[in-house]
Amino acid sequence: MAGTKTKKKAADKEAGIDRFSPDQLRHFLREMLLYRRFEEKAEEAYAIGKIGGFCHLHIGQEAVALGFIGPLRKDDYVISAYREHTQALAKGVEPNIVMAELFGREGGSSGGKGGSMHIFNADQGFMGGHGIVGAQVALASGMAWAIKYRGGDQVCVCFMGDAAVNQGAFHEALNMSAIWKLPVIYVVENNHYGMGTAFSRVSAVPVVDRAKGYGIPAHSVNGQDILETWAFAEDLVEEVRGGAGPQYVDAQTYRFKGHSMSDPVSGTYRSKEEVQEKTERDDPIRLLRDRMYDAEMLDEEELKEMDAEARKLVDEAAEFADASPLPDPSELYTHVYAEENPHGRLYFDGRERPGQEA
Amino acid sequence: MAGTKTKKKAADKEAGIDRFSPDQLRHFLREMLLYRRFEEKAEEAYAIGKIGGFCHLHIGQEAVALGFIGPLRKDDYVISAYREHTQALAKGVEPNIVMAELFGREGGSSGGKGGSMHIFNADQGFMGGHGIVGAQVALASGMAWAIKYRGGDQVCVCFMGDAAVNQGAFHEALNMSAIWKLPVIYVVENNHYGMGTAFSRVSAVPVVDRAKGYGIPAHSVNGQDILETWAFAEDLVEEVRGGAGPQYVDAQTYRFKGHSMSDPVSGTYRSKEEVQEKTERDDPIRLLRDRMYDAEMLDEEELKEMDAEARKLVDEAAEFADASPLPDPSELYTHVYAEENPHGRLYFDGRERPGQEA
Amino acid sequence: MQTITYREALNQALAEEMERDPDVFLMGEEVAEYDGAYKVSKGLLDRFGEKRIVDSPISELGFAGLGVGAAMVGLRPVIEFMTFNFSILALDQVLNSAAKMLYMSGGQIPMPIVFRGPTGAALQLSAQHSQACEVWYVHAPGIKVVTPGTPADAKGLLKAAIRDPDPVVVMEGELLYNVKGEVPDVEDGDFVIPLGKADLKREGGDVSIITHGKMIHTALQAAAKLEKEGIQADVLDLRSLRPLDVDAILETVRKTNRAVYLEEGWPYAGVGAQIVSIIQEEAFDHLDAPVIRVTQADVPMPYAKNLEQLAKPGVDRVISACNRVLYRN
Amino acid sequence: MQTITYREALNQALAEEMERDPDVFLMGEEVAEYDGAYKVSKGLLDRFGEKRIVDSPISELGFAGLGVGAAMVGLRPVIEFMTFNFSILALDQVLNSAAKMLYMSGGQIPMPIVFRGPTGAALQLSAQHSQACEVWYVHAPGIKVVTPGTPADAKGLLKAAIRDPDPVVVMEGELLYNVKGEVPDVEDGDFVIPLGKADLKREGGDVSIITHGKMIHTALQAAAKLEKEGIQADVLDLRSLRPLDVDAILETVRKTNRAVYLEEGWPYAGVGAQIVSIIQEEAFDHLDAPVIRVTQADVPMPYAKNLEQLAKPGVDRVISACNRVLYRN
Ligand SMILES: Cc1ncc(C[n+]2csc(CCOP(=O)(O)OP(=O)(O)O)c2C)c(N)n1
Ligand SMILES: Cc1ncc(C[n+]2csc(CCOP(=O)(O)OP(=O)(O)O)c2C)c(N)n1
Ligand SMILES: [Mg+2]
Ligand SMILES: [Mg+2]
Repeated sequence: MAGTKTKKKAADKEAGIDRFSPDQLRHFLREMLLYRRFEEKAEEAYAIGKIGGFCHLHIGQEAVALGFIGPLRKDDYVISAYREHTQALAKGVEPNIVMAELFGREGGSSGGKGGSMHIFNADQGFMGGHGIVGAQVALASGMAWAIKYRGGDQVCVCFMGDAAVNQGAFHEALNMSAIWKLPVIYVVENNHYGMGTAFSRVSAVPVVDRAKGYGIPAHSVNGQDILETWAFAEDLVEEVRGGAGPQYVDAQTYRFKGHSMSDPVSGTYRSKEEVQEKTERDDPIRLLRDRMYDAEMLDEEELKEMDAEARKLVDEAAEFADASPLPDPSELYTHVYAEENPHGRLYFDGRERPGQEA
Repeated sequence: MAGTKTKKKAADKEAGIDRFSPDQLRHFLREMLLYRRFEEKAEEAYAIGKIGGFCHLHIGQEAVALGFIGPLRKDDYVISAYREHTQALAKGVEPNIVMAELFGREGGSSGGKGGSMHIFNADQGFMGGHGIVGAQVALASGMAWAIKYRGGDQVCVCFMGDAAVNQGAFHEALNMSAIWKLPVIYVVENNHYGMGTAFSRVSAVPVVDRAKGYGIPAHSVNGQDILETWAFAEDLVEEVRGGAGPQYVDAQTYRFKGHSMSDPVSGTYRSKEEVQEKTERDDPIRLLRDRMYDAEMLDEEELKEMDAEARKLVDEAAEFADASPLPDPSELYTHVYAEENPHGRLYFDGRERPGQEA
Repeated sequence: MQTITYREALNQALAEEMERDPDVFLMGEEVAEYDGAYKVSKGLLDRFGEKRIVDSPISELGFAGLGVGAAMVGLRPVIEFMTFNFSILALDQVLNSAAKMLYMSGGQIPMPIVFRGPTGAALQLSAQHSQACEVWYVHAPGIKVVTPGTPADAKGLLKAAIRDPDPVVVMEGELLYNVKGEVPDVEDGDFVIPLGKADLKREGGDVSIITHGKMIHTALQAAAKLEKEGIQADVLDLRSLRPLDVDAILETVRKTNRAVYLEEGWPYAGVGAQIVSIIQEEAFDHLDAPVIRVTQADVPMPYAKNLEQLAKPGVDRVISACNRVLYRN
Repeated sequence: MQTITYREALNQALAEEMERDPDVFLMGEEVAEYDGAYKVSKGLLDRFGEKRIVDSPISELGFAGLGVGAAMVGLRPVIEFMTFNFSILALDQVLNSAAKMLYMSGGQIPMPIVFRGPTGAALQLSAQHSQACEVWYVHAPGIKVVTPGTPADAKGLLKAAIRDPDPVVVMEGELLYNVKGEVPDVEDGDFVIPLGKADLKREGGDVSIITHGKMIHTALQAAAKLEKEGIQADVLDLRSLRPLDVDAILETVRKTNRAVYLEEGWPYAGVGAQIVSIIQEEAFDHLDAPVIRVTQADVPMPYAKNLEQLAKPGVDRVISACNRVLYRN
């Protein structure tokens, strides 16, 4: 039954390192190192108050971002929740403007107005950055609707956390994507916890089964293994591009850090031991590194260079961000509306604004 | 897999007329006749303007109401949507006060404040009468939660239309009932249409499959056959009372009339022929009558008497309703709040009200 | 000039804009095969096909979100709520996605979407189906709200809303759909009413009755009765709540020095409260009396005919409010 | 008297009411194992067990509805929204089920439920996480709304809310949880503050600063600065928005003849608009100047530190509003 098949496609490619060229593999490593160092830099910057508000790090989940976004075209769409820095990078958004957005600066992807939870870059097809759990799932159906409406062959990839499957928006959106056969891939970044709540406490069935009621093919993939994830996603994206309709993926992964900067890495909800075991055993970067070592496609020297490169890029990003000025105060009232109709008042705070009566 | 078993239990009882005593069968007939005549009377009253607003008739679906509510105890809860007149009757609410509510009179179950869509009778455990599609599904989980919280052995039966399964509230409520194993039976009155929309146009899978994602047992039953429905429901209610947890039932039925009084019985969305075939072949009252005829448990005389009885009851109900006065104008401001705290203003319309400064 | 119903006017507006712009589509419950619960989209399925006239599941949050997503990539969705009562389920997507998208994205993602449908009470639909929902929307920056009360305004404002680059909530009225009125002929070309312009529906001078939406008809009836008593009332129809034609409000108040705000909804933090606040702040010295508001009774809408009548703001209440601000009897 | 934080005060209120009444339970996201996202329910799981302190899925509409259903049959749920920003998803169950249940049932089904959590902005949480949500709730009859600004008010009002037979929305503030203040000792017995009583947080006489929720602290700072300039301000904390202590509002205005309303939220149809409307109607002849409102900038909340600072209503804006109504400089 199509609605519930969990073909482990990628499994066939278990040792499928040979599917990828040495250059590709090095690219994977470079990318994931960049994501990792970027988030570590963000962590640093947050600690010294350069970044404020909520900041959700993606450390540990890099392979899911790279695996599902890497195979996409520039004109494909990606949309996500608030844990989206690395996904933006994966979709080709400049590290500089992402970091500047985290810093809340004029040079940021949203000019400093969005912040960590709202990274957008329309040119690269990165459509945010959304803070209401589950909301982006319906937005993704809408973008996929538009693709089909225009007869295009793009694909929309929508990331969500495991806890998002309990939102009504998830239910309504998946059903609509199913009845209208929309070109969208729903990727649940299943890190097994929503903040401090284990998924098993808020669902009677595993993540992969939560799409059974819609007639949407469901899949599971090891989201810590970039080779498996990429191979699986690359094929799936082409299927969807070819008209296979909506897909649902349980990408099993793990959050190495706390939910957000203010939350503990471990606590009552998950033990130190669990976190330690996971971070040691399932680090996507280390896993790739070791497989490349085994295949003698990488030596320590090269790795060091790659890492230095990544660190250099994020240092530059931080410098760029730091050098970028705060938004001009006049920006407070820009982008509220795209058009201020010639007639009538739009703002009721009675404040002075450039070009409007108080 | 518990989540998706569709045991056709009742099927074993296909010809299970022997499960029921002659008195029981006569009771079934009497009840369904009452429901049918009641709705016909409502239709009449609506035509001459005694009933206003929206009025959704249950004609054709009587066996679902009787089958699932009949086996309940008085202290069990029933909750429904806006097509609930007959369900109220089935739960023991006086025809007189239901009709008076439709008439918008003081003697109505809600004193005339609720109307057709909001029949309530707490004493009989009939908990409404709700107008927002899907909302009652979450309320049902709450009542079931309360039962479990208090360690009681009651059961909550929640009726909804097929279109309600597409609401987020349905999704969130079923998931919570599953994880907390609440004593609730969700009965989808699957009449195959939501207003003018065939279910097959708004769902990629059949009604019974829509609960597959929650780990809740799903069942199908022929809702036009009171014997099958009652037998099935009677067993299921006891299972749930015994701790079996939430259940989901696709009760297949058919709406013989238009969606509401203002809507056509047939039209672009369903053909005259379809309606004619269904009403002739699947009338729950005629089906029971014929089986009782076959079993020689009923003759035309008796049926005539029963029907006369039913008509008498609904005529009395209409007379009662008609004789009941309109609510006193002072009722406008009662039951907005249960308690007007000694301090402060609660109403801001600047109008004169008994016992409050304007 | 053609004399058509409010329903037909909306239908023309939709058809003309869909002809004009292939990116415009209509989605909602029963809009296609059923011609719309209130027949506003009659015939559009045949004319534009199921790709552009789309029946949705009963999933308000979902299809509102789908519309927002489609607008994110440049389509111009018209999302119909069967009634705005049900739009409360979709409010998150309107307030948190549509209204904030342009801002959160630093101007990258415009949001050209229309949410439309009837708001307010009809007849005996009881508490859950009789709500005036203006406040939920107009309170939030990033949204525009219009409330046409006549066929001409319905056509002109809906067309403007569909062309507007921002999210526009178009609030109609179930009891307005059959109202007839003059509307410029289609041949006379594109008839668009800019957002943000109020319309003085009646010229008086003694007192200003300011209102919006279907209440303009109640206001005009009250004004007609007042005339018999020798009182000439201005009836100002705001038409657009955001942008708001403050100049027109101040002009009538400065002329009459007395104002009444009439609205269908509840009083607490209602639209009228905002208008009163603006008037007392910006025309303080022109007021000879406090501005009085006439609203629905501050209760859920009851079903019983007599109670519903009492609950609704009626002509008599408008008249006595006018008398109060005129210090008569 | 004990000096405790606002957070501890809420925690005490919950614990005391749960001790007193076995029908009271707390449900929400992260309230149990995690002690609450903001630690308001710290220790309650250990004390009352998982039957009464319940972690919910992220299903606001669902668990709000579940709470309403539980209240329909007599339990007294306390439903925590992690923040009220997310409660927009649940608004239908609050407005259409909770607020109307008693009315639609003709008095048969009381609705003793509390919805609580932080509202308004914290620090740099950006547009979707920084909304003051009072208006969505206070607009609708059938609901009561309280907005405690101090630890004592938090404890006294939450206890009253839990005992109230009607739906009460208790709006807290993320930036208030660490605020310390004096609260009567538990030994001194049951400390309950009746709904509907405002509190004059500061006695002045020259001008009235009327406000609610966390803004009282901004108002008090402004009053302190004004004092240096020789101006004595009344600071009236409404505490309860519905029921509303109109007498207290009129009293301070009749005394000072000048008023400023300060609130955290947006202006259009804000709480302040309602208060202004009441004042101008019921104290018209006492006003020497229009009532001025100080609100958040009428924009979605920006992330950047400087823009957020500009967007929020600050002490300086309150002071200049006071100067305006006093016609100073
Ligand atoms: C509708 C809504 N409710 C609550 C929150 C607060 N919140 C932010 S993240 C989060 C947990 C989400 O967990 P999950 O979906 O698994 O994503 P993860 O953080 O694990 O990546 C919660 C409850 C929110 N942002 N939106
Ligand atoms: C949330 C919501 N959306 C729309 C409506 C309008 N409406 C009332 S009944 C109905 C169709 C429901 O169909 P179904 O659930 O199958 O129940 P049936 O009428 O067939 O018994 C609709 C769309 C509503 N009441 N609530
Ligand atoms: Mg997670
Ligand atoms: Mg149906």
